[in-house]
Amino acid sequence: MNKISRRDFLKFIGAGSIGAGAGLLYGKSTKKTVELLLPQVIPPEDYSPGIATWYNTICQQCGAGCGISVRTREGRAKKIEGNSNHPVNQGRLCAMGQAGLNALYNPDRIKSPLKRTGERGNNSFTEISWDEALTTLGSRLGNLKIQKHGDSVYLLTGGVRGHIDKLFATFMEAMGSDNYFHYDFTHPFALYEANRIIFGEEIIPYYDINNANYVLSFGADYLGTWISPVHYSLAYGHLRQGRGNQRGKCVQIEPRMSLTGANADEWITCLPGTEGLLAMGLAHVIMNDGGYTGSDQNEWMQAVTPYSPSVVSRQTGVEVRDITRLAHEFMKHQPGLAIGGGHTEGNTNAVASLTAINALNYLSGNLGKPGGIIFNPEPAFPNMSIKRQANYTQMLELITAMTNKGVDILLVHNTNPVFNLPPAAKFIEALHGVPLLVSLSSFMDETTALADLVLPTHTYLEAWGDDIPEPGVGFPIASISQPVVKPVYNTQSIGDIILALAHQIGGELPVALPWTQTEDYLKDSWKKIYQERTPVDATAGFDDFWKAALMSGVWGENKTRPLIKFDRLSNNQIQKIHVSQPSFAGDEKDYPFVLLPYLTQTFYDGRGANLPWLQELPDPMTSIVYSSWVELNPKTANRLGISEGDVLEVQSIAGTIRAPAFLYPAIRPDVIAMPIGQGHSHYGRYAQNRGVNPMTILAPEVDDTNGALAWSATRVRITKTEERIRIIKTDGVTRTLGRQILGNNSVHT
Amino acid sequence: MSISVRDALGTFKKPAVISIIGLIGFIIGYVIDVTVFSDASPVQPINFSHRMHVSKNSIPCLHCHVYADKTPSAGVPGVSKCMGCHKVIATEHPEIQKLATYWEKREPIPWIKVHDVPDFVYFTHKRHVLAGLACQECHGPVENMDRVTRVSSLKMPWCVDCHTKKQVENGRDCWTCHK
Amino acid sequence: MGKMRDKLKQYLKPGYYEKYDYHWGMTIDLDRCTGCEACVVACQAENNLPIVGEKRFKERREIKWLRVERYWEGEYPNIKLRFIPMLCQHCDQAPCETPCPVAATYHNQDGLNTQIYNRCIGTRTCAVYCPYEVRYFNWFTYKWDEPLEQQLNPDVTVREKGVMEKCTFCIQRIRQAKDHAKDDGRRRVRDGEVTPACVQSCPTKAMVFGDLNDPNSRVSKMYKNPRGYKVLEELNTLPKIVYLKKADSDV
Amino acid sequence: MAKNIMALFQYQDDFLNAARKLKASGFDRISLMTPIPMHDAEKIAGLDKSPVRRFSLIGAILGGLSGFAMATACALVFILPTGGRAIITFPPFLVISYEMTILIGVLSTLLGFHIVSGLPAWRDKPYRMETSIDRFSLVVGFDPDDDPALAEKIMRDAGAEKIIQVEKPE
Amino acid sequence: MSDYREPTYAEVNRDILRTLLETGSRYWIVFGITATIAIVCFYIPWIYQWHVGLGASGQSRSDVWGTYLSNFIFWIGLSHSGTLLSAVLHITRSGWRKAIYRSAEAMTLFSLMTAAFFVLIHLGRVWFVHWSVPVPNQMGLWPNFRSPLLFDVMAITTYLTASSIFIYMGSVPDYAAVRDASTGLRRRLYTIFSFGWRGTAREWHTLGWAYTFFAVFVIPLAVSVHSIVSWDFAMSLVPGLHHTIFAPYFVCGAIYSGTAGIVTVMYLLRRCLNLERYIREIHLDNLGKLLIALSLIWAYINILELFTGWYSGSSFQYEALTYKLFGYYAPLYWEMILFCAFIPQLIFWKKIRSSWNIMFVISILINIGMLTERFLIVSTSLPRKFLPNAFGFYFPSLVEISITIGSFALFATLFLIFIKWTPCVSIYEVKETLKPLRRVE
Repeated sequence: MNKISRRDFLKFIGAGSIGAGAGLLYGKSTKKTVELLLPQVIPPEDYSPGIATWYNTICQQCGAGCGISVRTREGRAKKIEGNSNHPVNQGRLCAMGQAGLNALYNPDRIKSPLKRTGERGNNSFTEISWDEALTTLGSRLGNLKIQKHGDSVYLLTGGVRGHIDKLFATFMEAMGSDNYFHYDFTHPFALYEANRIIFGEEIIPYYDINNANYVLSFGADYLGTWISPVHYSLAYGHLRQGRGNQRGKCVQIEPRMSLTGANADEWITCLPGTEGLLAMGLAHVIMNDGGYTGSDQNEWMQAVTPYSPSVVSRQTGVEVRDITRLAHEFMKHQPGLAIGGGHTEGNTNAVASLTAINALNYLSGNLGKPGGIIFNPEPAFPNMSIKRQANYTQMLELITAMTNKGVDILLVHNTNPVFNLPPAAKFIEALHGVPLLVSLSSFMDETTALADLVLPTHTYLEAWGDDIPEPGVGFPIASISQPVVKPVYNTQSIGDIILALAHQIGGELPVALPWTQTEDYLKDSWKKIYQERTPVDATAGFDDFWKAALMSGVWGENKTRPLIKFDRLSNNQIQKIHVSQPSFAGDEKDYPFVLLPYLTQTFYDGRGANLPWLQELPDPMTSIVYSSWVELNPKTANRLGISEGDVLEVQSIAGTIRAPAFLYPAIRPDVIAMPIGQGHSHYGRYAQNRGVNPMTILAPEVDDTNGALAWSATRVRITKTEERIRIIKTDGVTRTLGRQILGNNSVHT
Repeated sequence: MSISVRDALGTFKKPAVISIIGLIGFIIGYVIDVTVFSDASPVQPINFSHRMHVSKNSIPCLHCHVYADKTPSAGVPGVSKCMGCHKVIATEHPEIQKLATYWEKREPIPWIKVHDVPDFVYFTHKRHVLAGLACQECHGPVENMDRVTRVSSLKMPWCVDCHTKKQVENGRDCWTCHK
Repeated sequence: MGKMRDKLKQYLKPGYYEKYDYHWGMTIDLDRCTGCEACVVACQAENNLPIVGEKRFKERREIKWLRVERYWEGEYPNIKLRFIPMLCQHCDQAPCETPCPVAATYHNQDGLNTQIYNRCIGTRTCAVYCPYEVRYFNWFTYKWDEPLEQQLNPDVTVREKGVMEKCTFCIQRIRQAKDHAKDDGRRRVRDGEVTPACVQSCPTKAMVFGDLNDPNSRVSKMYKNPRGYKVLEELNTLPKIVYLKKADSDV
Repeated sequence: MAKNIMALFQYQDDFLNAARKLKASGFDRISLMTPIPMHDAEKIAGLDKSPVRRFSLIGAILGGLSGFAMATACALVFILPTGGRAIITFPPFLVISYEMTILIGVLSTLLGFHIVSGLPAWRDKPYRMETSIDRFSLVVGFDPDDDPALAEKIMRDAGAEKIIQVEKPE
Repeated sequence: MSDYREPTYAEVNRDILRTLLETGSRYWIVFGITATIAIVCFYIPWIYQWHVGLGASGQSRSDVWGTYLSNFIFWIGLSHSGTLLSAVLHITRSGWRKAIYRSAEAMTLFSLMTAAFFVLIHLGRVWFVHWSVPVPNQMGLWPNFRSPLLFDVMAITTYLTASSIFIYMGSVPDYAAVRDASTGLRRRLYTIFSFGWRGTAREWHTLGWAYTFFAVFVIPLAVSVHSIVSWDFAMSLVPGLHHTIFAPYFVCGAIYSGTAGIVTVMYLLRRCLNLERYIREIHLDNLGKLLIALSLIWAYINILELFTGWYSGSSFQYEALTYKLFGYYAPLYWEMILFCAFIPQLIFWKKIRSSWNIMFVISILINIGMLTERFLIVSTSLPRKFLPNAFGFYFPSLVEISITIGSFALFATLFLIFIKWTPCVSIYEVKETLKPLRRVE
């Protein structure tokens, strides 16, 4: 090719330019996208890019009241850790507490105030402005107030404590209504009642597991869901390995193994609802073997006479041998604790059972001793919230009032009765009688979905508040909740909403609640406490005090309660100690199994179900995620021809649900268990249409004494259906197959 | 009939030449893209001159980049900082007026990042500044630049070379820089 | 010449390091551990572990750098459930390091078993070779539902599809502690200054983390506990996590 | 320039005889072309041990060394200790060495083949396509003092099927 | 046999070149089908997987390696016989090799290519695959030569290079024959392919020497390649895989499946290309004998594996073994034993050994068995390692199954292209085996 023709030349040019173009494009494609460097317009003083700021506040995922430190970077919350200053959790935090971030940044939060447009329950809302929302509600409330119908305003909240509780109370009082209730399904009504019977005070004392040598727990899942799991876990760790060679023993008595049961040295099953009888049996042995020598010995002797081990053994299914052994061990290894909770609280004889369990503590002389039951001093500021807890019977009264058109406005905040009340209570039906249902909630839960007006609230990480942990830790403490990030959505804190409403309504409300911001309200309230406790008037010092309290997240007093002498109980009291057999809804022949719905560590009473981290957290006992299941003993399953994943129909007198079977090796063959928490029809993408809610088939059995819901007192029958699904769990094989994984530990029998 | 490989190859001469030219074109194109349309010297929303501020008016680096010796990120000054001086200085200048507009609207200035490391790199200005490194060692003679140009590749061997040369403690450990 | 010989000697020395700068180790007291899984969430929060969704769990593709394994022992009614948190053991003779063709995982001078995500090409050999099965693979690029991505820890990379990942002993915290130590003019990090997220959160204080080089550190003392054992010790991987077995229950 | 003569034979023994005679008559520049490898032809052409083997040996040795060197160099450029092994580890590096021995050995054998055989043939050479089917061909090149006629005669006598004058230089 | 007439040289050329130069519509139909399957079942799923991530496969936490790797071993194994057998037989001067070695080597080459594809498919971030070869990159980092995977990279590269050179060099005289039989562009192309081959004594001599050296290099190479592939597994601690016997086991299995593959390919070539005169009973007979020997060795190694697994008493090994024998995939295990250990014993019968059809079926069964064997390695051992809690289960996904099917189509497509590119029976070496053309008898 000596001469390049014109044609060839053009070809070469073409090739070159196509190549160059491709090269340019390739160069472009390999480049990074442009990143911007956006400066703050006015940088805040404490701002440094790339450095984390920690804010101390309080966790409100459950009622334990742990202190938390939230790590923020560039104005965003990144991690929640326990606040090491806080005596409840001492820097530690459970899974649910840490998942609080998921609540803050939940994609399914309510992003602005909503007004219902269609029929109730159709889930049709339009967004409205805060002005409109507050004016609408304010004028309705105002009208009622002017018409002197303030008492037809009802306020139903979750477990609110501290000054927010007081704010609600003041508001309702000023409205002229005393219809302010808390509804928290997990509230230990029976325990309070039992404590009142024995100790004369409606409080929960401080269970000093830390220093105990023997913990005899009747169903109380103190490591999982009972009262203050993080605190008790800390204590448990101390009990096990925190005291040199002295290692406390834990015994768990329950029909279905809970997390605590798994960690106990001994796990003993008894027939459901007979824990109290067993406690009485132990008391009988203790009395007869001279374990108690108090001045009221004779009365006690009388009280425990009907509960001889042989009788109790028959009633509970626990062998006589075990009863006497437990009693002796309990006597011998002092200080020891007897704790009742969990399913024991969910029976018709709950109060009696817990009273009996409490009596064990009395008989072993553990009251007011380290390692025993310690009574909390007066809290930092009066805590009325316990008295406002509405149990099932009280909720039924509310429902009756609603049905009878006695409720004009029902304000619901942070509680989900539609989900947590058995349908037998007919709460949804009663809503027809309520002209205006207002939900003050961060999430579109089942109750909110039925509301006429939705005022979205801040999550606890965006709002001001304070808290006094209940039960206390042996000395008075209070902690402050402060916003750690700017609000993510167009929401307002509940305190601000109430204050704004007060101003909107007018009359004596602004006088009772003169503040416009929750922060000011809190500060003024805390100023009072400060002044009360400071000998000289030191208003000037308050700012420093407030700052210090904010910084450390908690404030406490070095004050313990003087020992109360329990020389003897009154005859009256002792006579009251009597445990009867539990009763169950449904005939044993038709419904052979007792259904034990239980709180899970992840969803608690269902409130955690919308948090993806918790949905993805394998259930500690079964490793199941994202679903609900029916636990039954492999023997039972074998008998009925059921294998894992078979969908079962669980039927009680109140209804039917379907869930897959899971063979749980540590459950009595005559009971089945189901976790509470799934089965939401609303509540965001992570919770919605997932699993079933066992509450829906609970029969409305109530406690004989205090009228609380006996949620473990429903009998069911199970039928295998054709359907079969694969249970989603992370576990493969749950036996060690002889491999030395656990360090040669043999089973203790 | 020839059995010579050269003759046979002759048939494929033209396609070969065309593909070679194409390849050369590709390389030229790529080189042009990397050099001429380089992202090392982007046009910024405001034509800010470091030369004017640093060389002429002798403002030290840390005056504006206040976080450089305190935090991982050097930080760009807030708009308020600029306005601190430019409320009175050179207010008539068109670029300053641009600045004033941002200030009035309370908007951040969308500066384009010139020195950008990937997200998987942990780089801390603080340690480098405190180790006594001059800003210019990485950023080049910014004090003479009217528009900031990246002079270092910011690629891994560049970092590692310096770490090796200066015998940085654990300077060649991946986890010193990768997160 | 002598210097060259010394160097060569070091290159030929098994394990390479004369001594680790730090020798991070952990003990997990199974007698304290209750299996509550607070550590699991702590790890997920700290290290930007993806929310994989129900479908991925069904496929067993969850990513949990720290998982709690459970083993039943015995039969009803004498039955026990044992928990054992399983995380990267940072073995000194890690079987997972050698087979990586691109050296994306190696042993650094703190005795840590590293994983450099952006070097990984996804052969997954390390996961096959790891007897503890604590290496997790990104089968997909996971997305966070808006605005959940705001909780992502900026100190930790978000991994893309095709990359292996695993527990790092919270390297970002170690790095930060070292940074603080330098700020204070200290050569070394104090005992207790570094706590990985799991250790920090543990409600029963079952986990202890620290420097094994320091004979006075808490972890060194816990290492000597007679209850201590290492999981799959017979494989001679020299794991750096010592488990303290559950104590017998007699009071 | 002298012309070459090319002769085609149908039979292998004729062809070999012709070649031998030509050789004996002092014609040194002969090429023997066969459709199949033929030991006798190689002998006539005076080929014994091929220098290719040196390429193989040297290539293999170099390959082995370079394999080890490569592995060592790669390990030393950025020292990343793995699995408690040394940086320069013999067992794995020997495997690499082994593979490289073969790789470089094969490649240098290939190179040797090309160099020794003179392929690829850059120039056009005397050739008849029958050679690749079933004819044996013989090209005789002449020095100035050679007698082309004699060569032609020898070939014809030996039973050449066809004798062609070729212009192309051998 | 009796009516067999030896072909003449010209007939050899004609018969064999015909397969290359004359293309019927049947060829195009088959080619179209295989190419379509290769694209639809192989490349499209791969691109999909590339896009969404490796999650498209059925691999999971407990079984991070799946069919991609088992297919990789299978194809590498299949590649084993061709070049190795050819080289061994070349060195030992076995005459019967000459008619079959070309297609056997082609099988090596293309199954090796298919295997190499599986390496790429298997990677999580295939776009960074260049980091695993020693070429400079912008991080200034180099691969880790301590990794068995890098042995793999080296071994496969070497094997691919050596095999392609081996097959190419063996074909050079045949390319000259193609050149001489064609005109136009094809002629020019084959001029280049044949390097201007004339068949001079020097060229033959050099080729002979070089070829022998290639053969000498290839034999230890082939043995090392599958040993190295086995080390990918054997170097891990996985119970059931961490055996020293793995390398011989793999090599033996590889040759076994490769030999069976040769029988399959030979059968098809003979039938489809009418090469009955060249591919003859003697080949079948010899390969049959080889298959018997290999099946016995293979069975012996399997028995050894069972024995050591059982006798060692280690919980891990024992569990792994029990699961393999009686677990979910047990039917596959027994299928493998049946196909690879028992059925081949039929070949002892001369009648069966000389029946093309039966041998074809047996050879396919052997390869099904071997594919199963490789699948069992990943599906029974990897999901059940040390910690029972992490035990899982593996089942291939649709994408994996599709790619597996597609890989066979890909192999077939490549082979079909090869048939039209290189004479699939060596022309000059077949001629060598014929009576020499002599005037004097």
